[in-house]
Amino acid sequence: MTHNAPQTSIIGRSRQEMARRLAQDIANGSYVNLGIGIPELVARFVPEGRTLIYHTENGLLGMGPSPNPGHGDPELINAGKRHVTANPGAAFFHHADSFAMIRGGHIDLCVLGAMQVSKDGDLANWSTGAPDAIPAVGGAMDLVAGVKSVFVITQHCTKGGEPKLVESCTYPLTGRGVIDRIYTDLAVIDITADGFQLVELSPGVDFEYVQERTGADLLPIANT
Amino acid sequence: MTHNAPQTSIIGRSRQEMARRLAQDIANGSYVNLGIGIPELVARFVPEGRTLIYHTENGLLGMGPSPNPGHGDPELINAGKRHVTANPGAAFFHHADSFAMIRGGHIDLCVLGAMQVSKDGDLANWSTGAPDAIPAVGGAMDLVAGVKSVFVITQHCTKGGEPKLVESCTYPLTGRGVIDRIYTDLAVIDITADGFQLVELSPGVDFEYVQERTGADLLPIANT
Amino acid sequence: MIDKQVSSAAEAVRDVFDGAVVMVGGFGEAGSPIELIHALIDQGAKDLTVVSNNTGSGEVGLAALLKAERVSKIICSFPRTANSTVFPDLYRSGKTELELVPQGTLAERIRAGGAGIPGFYTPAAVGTPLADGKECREFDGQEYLLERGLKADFALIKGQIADTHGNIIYNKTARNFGPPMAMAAKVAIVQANQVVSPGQIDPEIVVTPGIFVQRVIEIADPAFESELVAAGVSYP
Amino acid sequence: MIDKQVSSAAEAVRDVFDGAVVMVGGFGEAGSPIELIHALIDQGAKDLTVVSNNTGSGEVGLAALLKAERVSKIICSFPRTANSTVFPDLYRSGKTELELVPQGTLAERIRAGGAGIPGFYTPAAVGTPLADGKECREFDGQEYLLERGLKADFALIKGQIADTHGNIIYNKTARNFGPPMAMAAKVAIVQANQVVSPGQIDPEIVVTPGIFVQRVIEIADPAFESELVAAGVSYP
Repeated sequence: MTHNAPQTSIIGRSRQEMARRLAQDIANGSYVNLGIGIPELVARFVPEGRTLIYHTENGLLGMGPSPNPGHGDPELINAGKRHVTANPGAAFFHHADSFAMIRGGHIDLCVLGAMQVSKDGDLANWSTGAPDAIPAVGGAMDLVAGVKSVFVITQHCTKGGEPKLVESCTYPLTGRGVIDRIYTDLAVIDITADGFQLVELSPGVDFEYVQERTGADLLPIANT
Repeated sequence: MTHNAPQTSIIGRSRQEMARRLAQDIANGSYVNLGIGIPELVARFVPEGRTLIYHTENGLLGMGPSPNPGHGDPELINAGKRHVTANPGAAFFHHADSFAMIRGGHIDLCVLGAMQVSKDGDLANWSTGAPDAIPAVGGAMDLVAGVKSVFVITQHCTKGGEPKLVESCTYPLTGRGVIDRIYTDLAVIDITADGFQLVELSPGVDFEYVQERTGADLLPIANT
Repeated sequence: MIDKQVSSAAEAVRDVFDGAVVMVGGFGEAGSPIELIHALIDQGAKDLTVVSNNTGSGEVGLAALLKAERVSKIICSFPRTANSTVFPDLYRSGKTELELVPQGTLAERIRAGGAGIPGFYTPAAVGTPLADGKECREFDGQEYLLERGLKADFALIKGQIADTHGNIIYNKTARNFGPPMAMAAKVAIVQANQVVSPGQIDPEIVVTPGIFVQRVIEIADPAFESELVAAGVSYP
Repeated sequence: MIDKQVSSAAEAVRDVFDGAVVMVGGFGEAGSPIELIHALIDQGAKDLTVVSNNTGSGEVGLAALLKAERVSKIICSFPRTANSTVFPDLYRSGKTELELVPQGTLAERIRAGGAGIPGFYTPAAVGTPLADGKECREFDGQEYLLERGLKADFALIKGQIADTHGNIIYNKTARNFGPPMAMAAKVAIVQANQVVSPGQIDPEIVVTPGIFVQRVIEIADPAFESELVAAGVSYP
């Protein structure tokens, strides 16, 4: 626990830079579902020459960017209930078909926010378990259970400085052993059979700094 | 067993008359699936003023009559693989949706042929169980399990004079306890908790004649 | 002659009974059948079990039905909205029970109900609190939960164009839960911007075949939740 | 830039491997992807498990693939046709194994495979010989069989119009098994009468969204089984 650690926003990647970094790792032609919040930023940073096809679980494949102000259609929205557009080659479908895409492993990648990720790849991102909270899960459990690769994009620590990458999640789980890779302001980290495996440090960040802010052992990059 | 009984075609209803009789009992607006053979004839005899909507399990609701010769489309066929047409208000759909209509109890009535029907409403109509036969079931098991009412239309006896209405089916079953009513050349018979209940004799046929050709007790029409 | 068109929203919901299970289409405001919901509020049925992805916004549509305390239980994936305290208040006071279901499981349970499938296995929610009390079973080395099909007495759905046989097409992402809910309900009631004669919808583009729809009603210029909320409307 | 179009049927089926599970669309000749099947015969893969509603007619298309002894097992609802002795001969000689599945169960098993559902319960075939060896379970007082989802390595499908993203629309009752099979196959290969650019198919009328389709090939003037059989054609 690093309760008195400095705010992680001081050094490391900004939200935009995190999104840009993640976007580098998505192959051309991928079918991608982006969660609400930081994950949505990823679409802005897709490298030139790559085309991704965005799925939104409320029934659209080939989702395009937000419409110009005043041109939104209240019946053309994304999972965050914001106005979007449909690209050429798009398709509309109903909810059962949409989640057949998700559950059936047809979506290549989904990018989600996280409250906690454990070294075993467990994700908690839907509930603090607080007794007075209104529980709401949406499609997160279906996404993590069904999509081929699941990336988390998140600040490395909470606003209070608590690590979000933990030995074992204390919040209610969204899924067990479902996360493949984590992109934070400080690092890119894979989930492996041995736990958190550092893949890449953010510019100006060193291993010790990240390990201090991580709630479980971080495996350093092997010298090759 | 009535092995030496006269051929049932000598008296009683013809195939057309059987179909006409059955058609009287279908309510306006019903969604109906007609099996191949005698069941198909039913569509010709729907009383004036009633509209039925025909479902064919290969993906069409609102099936119309055969096209004029030379106007068939090999991609617009019925479950018997014959050219058909689509009426105004028709819809095409895929096989999983088509059987969702069947299994989900959305079809009001299906009319099938039979090899045997037992007094408990068991149906055998897909296989003689002969060791060299090529087994082929098609959609019959789904239809009898899912459709709201299942009527059988059949000759009362086989060509060899064996009763088709039996105590217990000797052929492999299509479904157990699935038949509601049977229309034969000789009679209309309901399946009840007590077995075969005579509803109506064909013109010129008496109770004894039908009972003789039926492989289980036939309950006479109650005097009221 | 088959004609499923009714002349008013009130007529469309006339026989919703106390204790009925009512599916309500829509994802957020897209596809929310506001006029039918308002007619149901007027009609007065209570102790309803509602199946819907959300709980409405502001104090209109589904939120208004909840606020009128007609819903004793809601089966839902995301009962939170930024701009409504109706459901949170009811939930905290214990007046409305919540069955929380992952969104894809909800959609599939509804489709299964409509397709005559009483149960199916899904990987969603394995190892989470939403698996509590559910059968967990392994297939090919992976764990799955048994989930039950969901049926309803009524479904309230918003379409774009209907014909009098009940064939429906939808508008963009307003399609969402409409097609599976139409399948799962004994009486599926569809409000459409336009009701046309049979033959005016190409049979190739029908999304919900008429067999799944019992009543259609033309609501030519339906309201949107966001507009009503912005205008400060509270129903009734 | 995404372009799933390939330039020949041979290219489309190039990597079908010995022992692959191959779903083949069509109900009778409607929707039968004859050109893709013929390309598969030319390609030579053997020991295939084929999932298809029928077994073809004459000695063309699926019947020709069977006759070439490339199929060690067929999963099928109706393997009988009036005008072909190919499958009966193979079946009686024990060269091709048959798994007989009720048609609706077959369609739903394929959809389930595509939708990530490993098993579901159906009332079809309860109490019949096709229930042998299957788990039977009661829900709400009625008996159901557990049926397993079906997946495939490849699917061969016939559509009417495809775009280069793989969105497909079909022609009338040729739609039949195409959409669920596209969902269930790792590599769904669609021959279409016309391949167009993205945007040329209205997103509201897409039947199979491109995510389910890996390759499309334009076969502008496809053959029909009945015409080939009438002309006495035997493939190859």
